[in-house]
Amino acid sequence: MPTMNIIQAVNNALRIQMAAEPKSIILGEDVGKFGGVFRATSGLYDEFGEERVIDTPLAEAGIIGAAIGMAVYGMRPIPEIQFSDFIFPAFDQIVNELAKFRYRSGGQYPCPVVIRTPVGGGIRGGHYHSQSPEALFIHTPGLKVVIPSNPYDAKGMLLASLRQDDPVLFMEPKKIYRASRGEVPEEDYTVELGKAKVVREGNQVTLIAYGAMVSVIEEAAAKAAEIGISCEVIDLRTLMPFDIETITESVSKNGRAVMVHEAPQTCGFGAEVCTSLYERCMAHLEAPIQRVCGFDTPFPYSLEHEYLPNADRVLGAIRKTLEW
Amino acid sequence: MPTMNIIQAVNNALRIQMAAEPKSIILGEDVGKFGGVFRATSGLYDEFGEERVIDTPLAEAGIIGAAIGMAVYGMRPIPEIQFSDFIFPAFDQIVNELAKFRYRSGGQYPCPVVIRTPVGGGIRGGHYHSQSPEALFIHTPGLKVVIPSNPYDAKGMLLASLRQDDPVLFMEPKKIYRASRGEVPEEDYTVELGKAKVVREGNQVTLIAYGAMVSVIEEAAAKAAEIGISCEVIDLRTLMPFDIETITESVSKNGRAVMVHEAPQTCGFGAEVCTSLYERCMAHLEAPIQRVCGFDTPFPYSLEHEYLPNADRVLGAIRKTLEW
Amino acid sequence: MSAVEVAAVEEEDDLRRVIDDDGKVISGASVPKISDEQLHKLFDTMLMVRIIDDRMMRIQRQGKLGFYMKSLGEEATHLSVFPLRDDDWVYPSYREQGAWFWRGLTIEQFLNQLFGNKHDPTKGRQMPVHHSANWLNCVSISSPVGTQIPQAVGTAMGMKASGTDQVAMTFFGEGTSSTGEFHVGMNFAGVSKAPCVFVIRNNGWAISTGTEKQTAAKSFASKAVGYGMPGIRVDGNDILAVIQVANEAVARARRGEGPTLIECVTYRVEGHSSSDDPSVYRNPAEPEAWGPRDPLNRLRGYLKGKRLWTEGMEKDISDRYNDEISKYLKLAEEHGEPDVETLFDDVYQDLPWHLKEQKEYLLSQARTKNPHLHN
Amino acid sequence: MSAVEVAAVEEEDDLRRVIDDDGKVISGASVPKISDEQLHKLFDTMLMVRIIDDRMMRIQRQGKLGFYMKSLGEEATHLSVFPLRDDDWVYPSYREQGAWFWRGLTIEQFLNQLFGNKHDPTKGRQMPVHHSANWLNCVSISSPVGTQIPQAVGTAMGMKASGTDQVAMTFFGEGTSSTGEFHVGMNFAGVSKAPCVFVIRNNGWAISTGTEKQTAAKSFASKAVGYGMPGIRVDGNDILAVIQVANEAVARARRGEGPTLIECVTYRVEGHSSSDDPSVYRNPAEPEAWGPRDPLNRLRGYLKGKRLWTEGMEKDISDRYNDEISKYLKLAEEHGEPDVETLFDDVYQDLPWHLKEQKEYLLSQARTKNPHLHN
Ligand SMILES: Cc1ncc(C[n+]2csc(CCOP(=O)(O)OP(=O)(O)O)c2C)c(N)n1
Ligand SMILES: Cc1ncc(C[n+]2csc(CCOP(=O)(O)OP(=O)(O)O)c2C)c(N)n1
Ligand SMILES: [Mg+2]
Ligand SMILES: [Mg+2]
Repeated sequence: MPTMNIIQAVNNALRIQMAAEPKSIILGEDVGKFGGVFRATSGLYDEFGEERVIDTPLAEAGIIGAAIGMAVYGMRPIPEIQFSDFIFPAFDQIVNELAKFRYRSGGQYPCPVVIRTPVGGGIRGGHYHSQSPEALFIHTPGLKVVIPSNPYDAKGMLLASLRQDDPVLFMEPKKIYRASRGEVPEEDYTVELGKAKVVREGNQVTLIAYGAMVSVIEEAAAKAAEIGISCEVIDLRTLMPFDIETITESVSKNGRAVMVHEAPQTCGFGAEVCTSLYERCMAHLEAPIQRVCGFDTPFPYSLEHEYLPNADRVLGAIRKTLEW
Repeated sequence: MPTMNIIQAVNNALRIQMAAEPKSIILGEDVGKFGGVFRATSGLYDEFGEERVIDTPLAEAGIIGAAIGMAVYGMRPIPEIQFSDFIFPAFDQIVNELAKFRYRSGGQYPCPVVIRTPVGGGIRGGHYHSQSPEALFIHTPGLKVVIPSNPYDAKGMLLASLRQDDPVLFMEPKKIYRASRGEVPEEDYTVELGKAKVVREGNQVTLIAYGAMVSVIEEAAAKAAEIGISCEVIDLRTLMPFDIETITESVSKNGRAVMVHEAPQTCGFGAEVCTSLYERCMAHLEAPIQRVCGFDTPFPYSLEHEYLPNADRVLGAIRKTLEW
Repeated sequence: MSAVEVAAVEEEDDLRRVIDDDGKVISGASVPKISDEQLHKLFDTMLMVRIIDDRMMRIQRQGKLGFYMKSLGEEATHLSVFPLRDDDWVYPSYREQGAWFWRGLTIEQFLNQLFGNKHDPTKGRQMPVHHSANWLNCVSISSPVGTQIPQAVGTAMGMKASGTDQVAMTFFGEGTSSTGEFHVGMNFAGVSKAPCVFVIRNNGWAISTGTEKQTAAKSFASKAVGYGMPGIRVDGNDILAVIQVANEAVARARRGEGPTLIECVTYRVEGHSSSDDPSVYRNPAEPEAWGPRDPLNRLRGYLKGKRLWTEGMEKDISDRYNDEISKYLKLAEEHGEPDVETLFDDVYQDLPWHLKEQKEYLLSQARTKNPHLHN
Repeated sequence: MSAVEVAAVEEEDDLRRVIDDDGKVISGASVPKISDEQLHKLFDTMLMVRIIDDRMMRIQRQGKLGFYMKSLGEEATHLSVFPLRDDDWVYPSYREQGAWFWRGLTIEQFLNQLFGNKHDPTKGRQMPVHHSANWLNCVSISSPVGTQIPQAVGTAMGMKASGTDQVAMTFFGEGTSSTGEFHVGMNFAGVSKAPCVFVIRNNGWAISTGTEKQTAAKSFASKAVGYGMPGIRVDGNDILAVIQVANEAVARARRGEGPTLIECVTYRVEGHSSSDDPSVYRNPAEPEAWGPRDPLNRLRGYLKGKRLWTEGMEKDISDRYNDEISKYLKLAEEHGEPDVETLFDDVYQDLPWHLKEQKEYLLSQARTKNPHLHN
């Protein structure tokens, strides 16, 4: 089985889908000849032509607006937003249009648009090349939100997203675009949306994260193991709808949990995960669920390394739940 | 003391501020001669002239973008967004610009823009005249978010917002624009931001809400009292920064709480309030905090009355916390 | 726009016109080919819009309908859809009733949508006048203005990529030309040469905001320059001119020659919507001055000239529509609102767990009475 | 834009030019009044930009700097700020180093920003090349392109409302003209007659996207039509023409006659940024073809013609800047990053409770090493 990084896995999934479904159209800034600033669409322009891999004018509202019009017409558009920090000019099209199209038309117009966009920090991108705005979209009924943490899931979940009929925001953790490598089958396969993955089993504390933070909680779990603490590591993978069963089961079992994400803490997705867990596992909880999140500041440049959650902080939170 | 409704109180505050601060400029769609579609700026165009009460072209990004440029230059702009459902074309200006201006310039450029916008349902407005997007802004570091529930607070908190130097999203619950009436002093006064108000004291269950939902929890508290249940009613008033002390104290005392808002439940502000409370009051909590919120669907038209939280549902949640 | 300027419009030489205020063909004007039958159908549709608008606003005033938007005086602009085929697509704004009826929306469907009842084709999800009819290729109307513009372009790009000769047409008001969506949509269309026709209804007002506060450009049509496409200004109260210009634009798009911007110069004779009160901001002399330019009357004059109109015929149409409206109005009021269960349908294709939970919860609660139901 | 079209540009008659590729005044062209001293200062600034760009990109390639953006070949466009007074305001994009230096940013400040160190005037908050200098009325640069356009207009509206004769100027690339922000900003300016000058640097490329994929309009300047303001196209590699056109636009704005759109036709000779590799998408013959049009060389030729240039003088300037850069570079690398406490400053004027908690928490944690620090 070949080894791929996330970029390659995404590229591979796109190539498979473009070949399998002639109605697929990729569109976005610099996705054509250049193959995208992260090169995720590399080679597709040459392979599928400029009518199906479209370099658009510089306007995110146009990219998503046009994608909606294509989807409503029956095409399968796959727009790319160059950085998720630049998704906001298209926010109205996503939140007021894409998310509500099926509902407001009484089911007449499904709108299967899969938006790909790199997310998160860790590349010294400062305010505008580092943000993690997933919570804004999770709070928007009608959208699905996916953030894979490794190449295998990236390919399988992207293909799964492209083969269902709801709009999906497919966020790719850019920090580990190249750093995360693993075996990825050449052939066509899907990884079911809505299912978390227990990456490591453990019976004292449940650690929950997604995207680039999964490796952080894995590292924390390994460090914890060294000092005799057993952690269960869960990769949420799909954020909307998230896998309430898997996390409820784990947290009920362990009675202690730590929730980790890069996005600012206040009103972040962690708040929803924690509240949902309290609602279901209150009787089993031995301590408050700890949050280790981005701080409530704009994403900084020079102090990025102090801003991002890391394994030591997660370990601190693990200890805190145990000592509570 | 005169009696005013919320519209009149807002209008009164604006008039006082426009007279007191010559750098104040009101701008927005139809805010001039017409005085706004809800008439909140009525009379101000005649009184202060078209240079200070500006009917803009139809473009929310322009309204907020221009307001930012005015504020950075030293003016005190007070933009109106006609409905908070139409704030999304300005989302990038608010989230990437307004909220981050002070920070990204290293404190060189404060950006004191106070955005007024009607929020919430209850007027048969369907998808696009009913939304409650406050959580999106609470999740955006750099913004303050205020939602008053009555004319007295509306005036005092609007004036307070206009007299501090951070950007504020001042959301006015349109359902009770005219329905909520009360005594409001003619003179200039402020109500401090960041302070919740205990509207009713009680020692069994704490009910927390803001804006139009405050009267719903008050009604529920009254109904509960009839059957011998004592509820404390808290009006949050400022959502960012919210008054953690007041709610922590009340919930620690009562051990039971219900959080109510109109916005969709998932990743709504309620999730943050609940999580913050669990983090602080876990040892005192006798039952999970109940959420009574909008459903995770686009805001409906015909079934609005089934969508919105009401006193009976809050009462149900109160019972549930007691029976847990 | 003041009453004085109304007169000026008439003399502008970049304004395409075919008939004068009396319905007489202007000397030298070429007249689009329209069969007598089609002329009747155009008159029929415009009259029907006028009747239904009038009836709906009256019942709105009686508190029986939540909201309504008339288009008195702008009916001719709706018929820009005249040259479209059934397989072409329309992205309307909220003020083109005539386009829906022309394409085949029935009065019954129209009324059911207004009442958001059980039989509303959009299941009571949106406010009145926000129709959707996928069987007519008329796409769901959105309240946020302008969002349909890049969407229509996307559909047109899809048509082109699919190798069809279909065309997409989108409507919007002149105020909407100030939005970012207008710009990005027009620009995408220009660059991609998408087969898309943009129809601006310049009715002089965006709620209370006049055109001089909306743009400093000489005309809305002139904005086409920035997108490398033709921009045409037409007397929007002259149905023949509207159709002529639409014919050209649709044919151009169908030939693969790209998009066109059409500015229909017309006038919003009444308030913005049932919630509006134009007397607060507008001189009543202004709508009066537009009286003689009424598009229905001008078409009537033209038909008279061709001996295609009689009083009896108009009365028959009126009576027929009035009866039909009365009949379906009664039904629409009786149908009752959609079942509460439907609240959760169509958010996604399938119900995710959290909506299942919320649905169960809602069904377990006492039903809430709709405070707005009057029957 | 292909090499062939480069030649064509030269002959377009709507393109304002003053000097030819050798720096000779084109016959019939009127030359803007610029003192010898100012001419020297212009040359000095353009040369300085070239030197610092070259040095910075080299240290970026060595891994010492996180990111950099050059503007090789576009330096003349920066000096559109020439006619501005100190109390006028500038809203730059990320590619106008010369504008900052002209207004008074020092090399020391510039370098401290690039390194985001303790002495960075913006406290290490943003990526390199995102300057801010309120003492120069040069507003904080944002990465999202185009957002500064309506902001500049707001500032200009504020200037007008305050009764001053100040002017705001904003810069952006041609790709940015496709954004919604461009449209809404331009439109607000047109309607309000705000004293704002818009400078488009049309450098042919938006990362990998050429102008033909950005617009179908004849020129970027022609977009002014849609906003009722003058649009002027100028040879952006001809410093004298750039200044002449800027003079006119700024004077117009100052007289209260409203905004102007200027399109500077220039060329991005190198990659978009240090992260880019143009060989993937662009024919290397294209930048080569622009060689003879180099703006610094043309100004050099003009100065030679006026006997205002000597090799020694240029070498002196070079040496001086090279020394200064070396000196401050060393310091900038040594200063170290901002104190960790500063992470929470300036989110709000005062620290709210939750940021106080987070600050305490962060200070209680072990310090994290910056993986990017190289000293
Ligand atoms: C994005 C957005 N902002 C504001 C509104 C509120 N609004 C509804 S209609 C309207 C005026 C539209 O004017 P115009 O485009 O000229 O269309 P007309 O009503 O004249 O047909 C406004 C401001 C809206 N619907 N959408
Ligand atoms: C809203 C937004 N979308 C995308 C980007 C990514 N991006 C950065 S620069 C750029 C191209 C800008 O081209 P142009 O406006 O021509 O300026 P130039 O770089 O040529 O000076 C793009 C797409 C961005 N910064 N902001
Ligand atoms: Mg209008
Ligand atoms: Mg460019």
